[in-house]
Amino acid sequence: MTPLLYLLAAQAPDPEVIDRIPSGFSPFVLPFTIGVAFMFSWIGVGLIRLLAAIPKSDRIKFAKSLFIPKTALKNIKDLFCDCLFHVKIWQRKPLLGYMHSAIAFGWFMIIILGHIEVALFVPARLNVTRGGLFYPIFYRYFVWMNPGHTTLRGAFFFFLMDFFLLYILSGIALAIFKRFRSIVLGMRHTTKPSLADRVALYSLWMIFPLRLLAESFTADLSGGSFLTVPVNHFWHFLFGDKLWFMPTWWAYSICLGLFFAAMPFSRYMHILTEVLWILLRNAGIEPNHPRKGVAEAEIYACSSCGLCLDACPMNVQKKNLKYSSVYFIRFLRRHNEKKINDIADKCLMCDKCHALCPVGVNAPALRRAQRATVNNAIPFDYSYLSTASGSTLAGETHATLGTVRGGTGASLCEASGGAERSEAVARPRVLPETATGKVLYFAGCMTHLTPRIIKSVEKVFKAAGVDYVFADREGGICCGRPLMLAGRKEAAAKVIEANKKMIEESGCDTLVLSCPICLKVFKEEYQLQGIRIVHYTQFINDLIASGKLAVKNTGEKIVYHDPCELGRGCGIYLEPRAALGQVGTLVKASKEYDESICCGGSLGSLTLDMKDRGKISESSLDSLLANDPQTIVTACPLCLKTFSEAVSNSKGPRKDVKVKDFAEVICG
Amino acid sequence: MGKLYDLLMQDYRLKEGLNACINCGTCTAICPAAEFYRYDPRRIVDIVQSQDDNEIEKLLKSDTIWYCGECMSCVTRCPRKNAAGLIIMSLRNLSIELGYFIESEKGRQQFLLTKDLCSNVLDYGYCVYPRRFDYAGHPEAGRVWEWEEKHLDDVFERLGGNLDGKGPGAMRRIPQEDRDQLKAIFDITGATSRMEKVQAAGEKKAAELGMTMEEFTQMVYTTSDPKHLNH
Amino acid sequence: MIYEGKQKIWSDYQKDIPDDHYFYVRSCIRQSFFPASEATFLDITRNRLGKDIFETEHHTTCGGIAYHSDTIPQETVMTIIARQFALMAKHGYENYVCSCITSFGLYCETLETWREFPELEAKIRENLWKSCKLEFAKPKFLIHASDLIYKYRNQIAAQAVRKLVNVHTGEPLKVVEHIGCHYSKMFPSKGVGGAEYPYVLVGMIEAWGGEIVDYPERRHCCGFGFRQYFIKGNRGYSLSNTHKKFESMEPFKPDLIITNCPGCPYFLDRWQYVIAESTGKTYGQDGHGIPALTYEEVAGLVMGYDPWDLGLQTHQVGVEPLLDKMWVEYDPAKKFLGKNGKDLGAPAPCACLK
Amino acid sequence: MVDFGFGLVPSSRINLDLFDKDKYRELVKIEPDARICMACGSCTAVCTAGKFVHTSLREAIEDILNAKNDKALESLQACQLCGKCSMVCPRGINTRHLILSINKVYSAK
Amino acid sequence: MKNNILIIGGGPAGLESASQLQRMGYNVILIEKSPKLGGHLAKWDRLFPDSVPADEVLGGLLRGAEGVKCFTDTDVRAINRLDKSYNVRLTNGITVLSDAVLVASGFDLFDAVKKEEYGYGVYDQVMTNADLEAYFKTGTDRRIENPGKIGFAHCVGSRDEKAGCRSCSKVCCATAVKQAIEMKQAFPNAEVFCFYMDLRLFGRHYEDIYLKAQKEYGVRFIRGRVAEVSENYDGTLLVKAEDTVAGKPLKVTLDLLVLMAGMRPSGVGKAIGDLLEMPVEEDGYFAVRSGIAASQRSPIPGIFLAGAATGPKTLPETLADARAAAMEVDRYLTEIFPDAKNYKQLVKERW
Repeated sequence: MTPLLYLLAAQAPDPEVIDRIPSGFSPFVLPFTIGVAFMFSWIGVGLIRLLAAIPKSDRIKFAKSLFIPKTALKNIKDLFCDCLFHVKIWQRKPLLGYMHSAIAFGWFMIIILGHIEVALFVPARLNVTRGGLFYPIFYRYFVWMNPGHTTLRGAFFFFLMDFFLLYILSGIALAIFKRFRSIVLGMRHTTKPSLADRVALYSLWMIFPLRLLAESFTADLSGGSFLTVPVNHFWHFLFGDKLWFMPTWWAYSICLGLFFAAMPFSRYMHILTEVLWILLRNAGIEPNHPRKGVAEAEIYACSSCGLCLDACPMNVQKKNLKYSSVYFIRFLRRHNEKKINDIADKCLMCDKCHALCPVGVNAPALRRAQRATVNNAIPFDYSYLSTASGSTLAGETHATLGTVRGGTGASLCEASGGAERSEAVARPRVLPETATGKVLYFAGCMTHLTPRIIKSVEKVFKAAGVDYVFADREGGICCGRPLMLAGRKEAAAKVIEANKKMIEESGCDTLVLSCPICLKVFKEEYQLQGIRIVHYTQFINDLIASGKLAVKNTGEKIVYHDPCELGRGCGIYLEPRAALGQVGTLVKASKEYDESICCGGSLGSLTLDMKDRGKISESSLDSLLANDPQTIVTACPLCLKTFSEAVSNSKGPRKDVKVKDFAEVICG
Repeated sequence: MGKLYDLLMQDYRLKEGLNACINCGTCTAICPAAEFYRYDPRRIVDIVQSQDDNEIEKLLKSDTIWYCGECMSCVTRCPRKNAAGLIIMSLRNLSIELGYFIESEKGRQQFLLTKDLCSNVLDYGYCVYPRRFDYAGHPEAGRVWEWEEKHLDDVFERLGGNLDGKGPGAMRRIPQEDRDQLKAIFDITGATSRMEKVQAAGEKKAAELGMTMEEFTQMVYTTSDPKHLNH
Repeated sequence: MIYEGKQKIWSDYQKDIPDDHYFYVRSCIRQSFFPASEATFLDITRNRLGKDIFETEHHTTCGGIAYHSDTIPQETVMTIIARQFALMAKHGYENYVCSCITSFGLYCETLETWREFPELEAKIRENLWKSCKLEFAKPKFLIHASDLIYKYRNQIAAQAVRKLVNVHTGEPLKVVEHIGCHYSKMFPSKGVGGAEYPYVLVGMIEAWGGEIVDYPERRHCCGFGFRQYFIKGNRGYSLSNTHKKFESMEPFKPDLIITNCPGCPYFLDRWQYVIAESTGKTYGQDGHGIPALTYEEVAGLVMGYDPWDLGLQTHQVGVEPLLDKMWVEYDPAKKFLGKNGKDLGAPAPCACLK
Repeated sequence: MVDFGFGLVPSSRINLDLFDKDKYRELVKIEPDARICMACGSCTAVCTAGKFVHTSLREAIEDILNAKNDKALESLQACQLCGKCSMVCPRGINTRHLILSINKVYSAK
Repeated sequence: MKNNILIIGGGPAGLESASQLQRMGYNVILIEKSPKLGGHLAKWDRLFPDSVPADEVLGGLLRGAEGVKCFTDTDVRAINRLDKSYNVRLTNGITVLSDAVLVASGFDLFDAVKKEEYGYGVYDQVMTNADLEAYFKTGTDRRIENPGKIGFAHCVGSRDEKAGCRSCSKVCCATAVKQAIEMKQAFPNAEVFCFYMDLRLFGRHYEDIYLKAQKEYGVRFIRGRVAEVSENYDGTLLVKAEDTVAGKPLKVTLDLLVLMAGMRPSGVGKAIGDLLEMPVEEDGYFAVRSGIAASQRSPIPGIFLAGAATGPKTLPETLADARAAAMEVDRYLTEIFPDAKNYKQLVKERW
């Protein structure tokens, strides 16, 4: 682009803009220059370290991704939408979106326009050795507008610069206002800033008013537009002709310098890191460590905007605010191991913070990675799984279930046999004798604690004439998701391997799951080739849509709860609603779809206690009962059990609300 | 109520020894066997009183019932006047009657015990007879027994015994008529038929295992699987 | 330890022991391993105390060991016992004194079972008649031989030539008592002092000047366990139980163990030998063991019997340190001589136990 | 040393004097629920892993209190963290975290 | 009105019924064998489940019974039944003509010496629940000197046929939990063990203190009855039990063992019952007319029962029973007693 700009400048017959200070330097630029140089070197080193921490294969993947047109296109789109316009915030909180985009996009434009101006009018100054680093920033200080040669082109830029400055100032005004009255912008909680945050924040607040001040002081020399010129007149009116403008430029430069110097230590690091994070994310590289490599880009991409504070269901209690993702990331940055672990363990893994994050920071994944650093090393012995899955081979029908051995009552004859433990190995009945169906139903551990789901699912299958095999009628092994959630990747892999073997040997082509926890892990980790993995809500909705299952609409007022792992986890929102719409009247919850509030029963949290979970259930119920439904329907055994208990423990009319499983409602 | 339980209830020791157990554990707490074997007399009493024939049968075929040393310490402490020791004795009795004892390593030892002790009683009128107590089989009897064994007659003479002598005194020869009476008692009260039964079961087991009687005897006398012990 | 508390309990468990005319039955194990103890018992009761104590050559084992090894049915052992009772009645006695604790327990249990189930007694009566053409009468008093020594403990003390005192220090000897399990654990009221704090041996020790030591595993079985000893593969059980007792009594530094059971002195003696030879651990002073004696042997010592007449040489644990403490005169050279000084050689020395 | 063909047998008697107070304190600090188990056995009854091999949180808690730390870990090594136990515990014990915590505290030598 | 009513026993049951009957206008004479009113309550420090001071409760009872003629150090010498009243000669020389007799003779604590294997009175560091309450009241006991490990043995003289008492004493579990907490409060570094067979914590707030003992005080509950206690060389105790949940024998060295002595029928009460020919049940407690419908009436007309004289009761149960007994006495004296001609017929119909 540079040659073109030179060309444009060369075309000017008589300079419209004259380099006011021939040296192109003034001491006041030093604070800014030092700050920005510090920041760039910090970031440069950080970038190298970060890339070094990424496994080589990922690095290659990353480099390649930059040249894949589809990814490149997505990169550009995401950079604009996420970094500059903050589309995600706009969608949820328009005012907040305006604020963020005003500052980000406005500033971006001012920088770009500043450079264009320099390129157009004093192109030589773009050269770094001639002040290219600071000149475009303080352009208005260094130039003198030739009054005899004003052009429309010049005025156009003056206008644009003033326009974007005003745009930014409006954003800043909102930001200042937000700091004191966040709720107006739709935020119940805001982040508590750290020291570096404060320095950067107050600098940021000051930068643009000071810029207005500085530029308006020099507007009669270096030109201006609708904002700076009137203000300049005002100053003249106030102080007379002798305006001593150096202090304002100094102050402007100092604020910028402070801001950039504090940036690497503050939330504003996200402004630059976000770019890298988006590129890495779009390249499909996942963090394998909670702080190093990709994760570092991710944690520095967090803007500490605090949207996750309101998203987090735990924050129904103020004491839990400290466990929010934003603080998790802050402590990750600070390497505070104790706090990191506390926060990592507390999280419900409902994924709502991730879903709502403007920069798409996947804090739950980081937490899992953090948990892995502690829990992955815990020893385990799953040798029994090989026996367990081995028995699924066809013909193994003499299944017996092991008895739970306890101190009292149980048979003690084995006690004399030293092989008590190994003798107790039982083989789960995985496939019944007549395994002809191509549909395999896997209920999962939790569903076995809510037998009404199993009963209803079987009833529906029967009514629709589905030829199916119940994989774990006598109880199977765990899907592995809870282990994954606890960060025990290696252990999970063993469980997954065993289940996978069982499913592959079953010869099914469709695997129906009633537990979203299972669904998520089956979809993401099992890589079952040629087997369609569906949630029973999808499967049953298909049955209804294809006319295989007839249902009756009772007109019952139903509210549907989106289970975390089903909605945010697997993106299934519509199928259950479509089916439920056929059997009753759906009413809205105050928070639903990807904003649905976790029931509180999640297996994700390792340390949340009963009381706190109860509070979450309450708040989730509050949301679900906003429009007075008769029945709460969910499609997850854990939610079902949690809500059933929460409703029966609650007081007043709420006690009369029914809690039902999806299949239960379908079969009427 | 099960068949085996009915059989057990015919035993006076069970009638005496089993009242409703409350599982308090005082028996196990002081049981010498519970400390060194995988053994919990409380659970045995609990199983017997459950009257569950399947469980009782398992018990009868198991090593578990053979761990007790019949010291009867449990009897003192039971707050319900149960006697775990007596219950064990009736279980062992039934296990032998039904031939189940031969199934377990510890139960199988009855083969040897019956042979040795009963023949001591019938041959000499004593349960223990010093000429049959050999140092080779009892190295723990010490160097002093090694010496005594060599000079048994002299030692008995020195210590005022009457080894194989006439008339009263320690280790006298018990007159044939008295030993005949013991044999008659054995015949009439079922001891003789029990001896035969146990002998036959042992021979059958030895054949099953493809062992000569000497090998079988040696195995029964010396083996002890570590699985019996607690670790 | 509150001595008065024990006294109170002892006073609750006093047992009627008749004064004279006893029918004596021997113990299989004691005859085999401690023939001198039974001889001493008869000598003390007959010759020192002047009691009528009768023994017939026709009595046999009671079958208790075979019974508790589960090799003979309950009816068999009861019929053998009935035969013993018949012999007693035949000779006109009604005070039954047995030398064996297993027998004593079995007699108690038999009488109790007959009391509770008279039909069983009738059956046994019939068995005895069928097999031996004998009829029995139940004893009026059933006593253990140690009960008798207990009863006459003070008379024995009066005839004693020495006390259970360490003559070098003037301190009483520290004595551990070990009661056979079947003495009173099944029927506390049948034992002097009951089941928890039996007084039968404690009374003797007190009367003869010793100091009794109560240690945590005092009530614990020696570990004989019948089948648990007879079968070699099971002996670890037996050994471990004794080991447990010695570990428990060790801090009390006892000088002597006194027992009233046939097997216990054998096991408490020989297992010390096995522990020493297989692990190197000894419980007495300077690599010695703790002598485990029968009550007759202890009575004989205080009454001035020659230790080699008492058969103390047949203990594997050397008794010499004890004899020295008690100032018992003995001739070490005569320890292993036969009758009339016959040279029988001597046992091979132990590797570890002195 | 003489070999008699048999030897001392280890005692299985639980010895509460050997209870590791410090480690337990550490455990209770990170998961206070460890203290409130009432040994009802619900966890063991529903245990997914328990269907195949001996697995019992109830026993593990008991074993720790009984100074059998290694046995406690053994009782949990087959656990799949499925969370059924947490759903059925009448005292609301955070079983999964307790299991992880026991492993963390007691597998550290 | 103004019938004479003799109440035998000055414990909580006697005091509460005396107070009620006096309020109804009867002339109440209360006798107490010991020199002091209050029964076992007077010896207790704090009460489960809420740790209310026993003195406070007793003070309330005594205030309620003000005005009642109380004779302490007094026993019954002889009783003879007149036509429908009782002529009672007391040991202090006074003779009372009483229209109704209320026996509130309470209970005796089980004599822990009888559980020989626990060594109470033999081993220095063994004490009973009553001893511990006395310690709480006075602050001194030679056995308690900063104990590091403390055990509580439940069911001492309860649920024990060998000790002659098959029944449950009802209060010991809660008392043990209360005392365990109190010992932890007094000695926070102590390890406390409760050996129980069943935790019978049935009353309101009882389960709460159990949870509190576990959660806040870390009291260890071991399901197994103490089988044997012995003394170590250093004077500490070796306690053996089975951990029946683990199915393994167990031992622990303790600095102090507290025996939760249970309730036994009162010996003094039994003697008075003999004078009145009052029937007792197999458990040794007085028989009642009907265990459900008339549990304050003796089978003998005119004789009433209140409190632990009819079996183990908690304190609130005893007080409720005493109030009920007072109502029963009142009903008897107004409905049956006055009609002299039909007295026997009425007794037959209504007693």
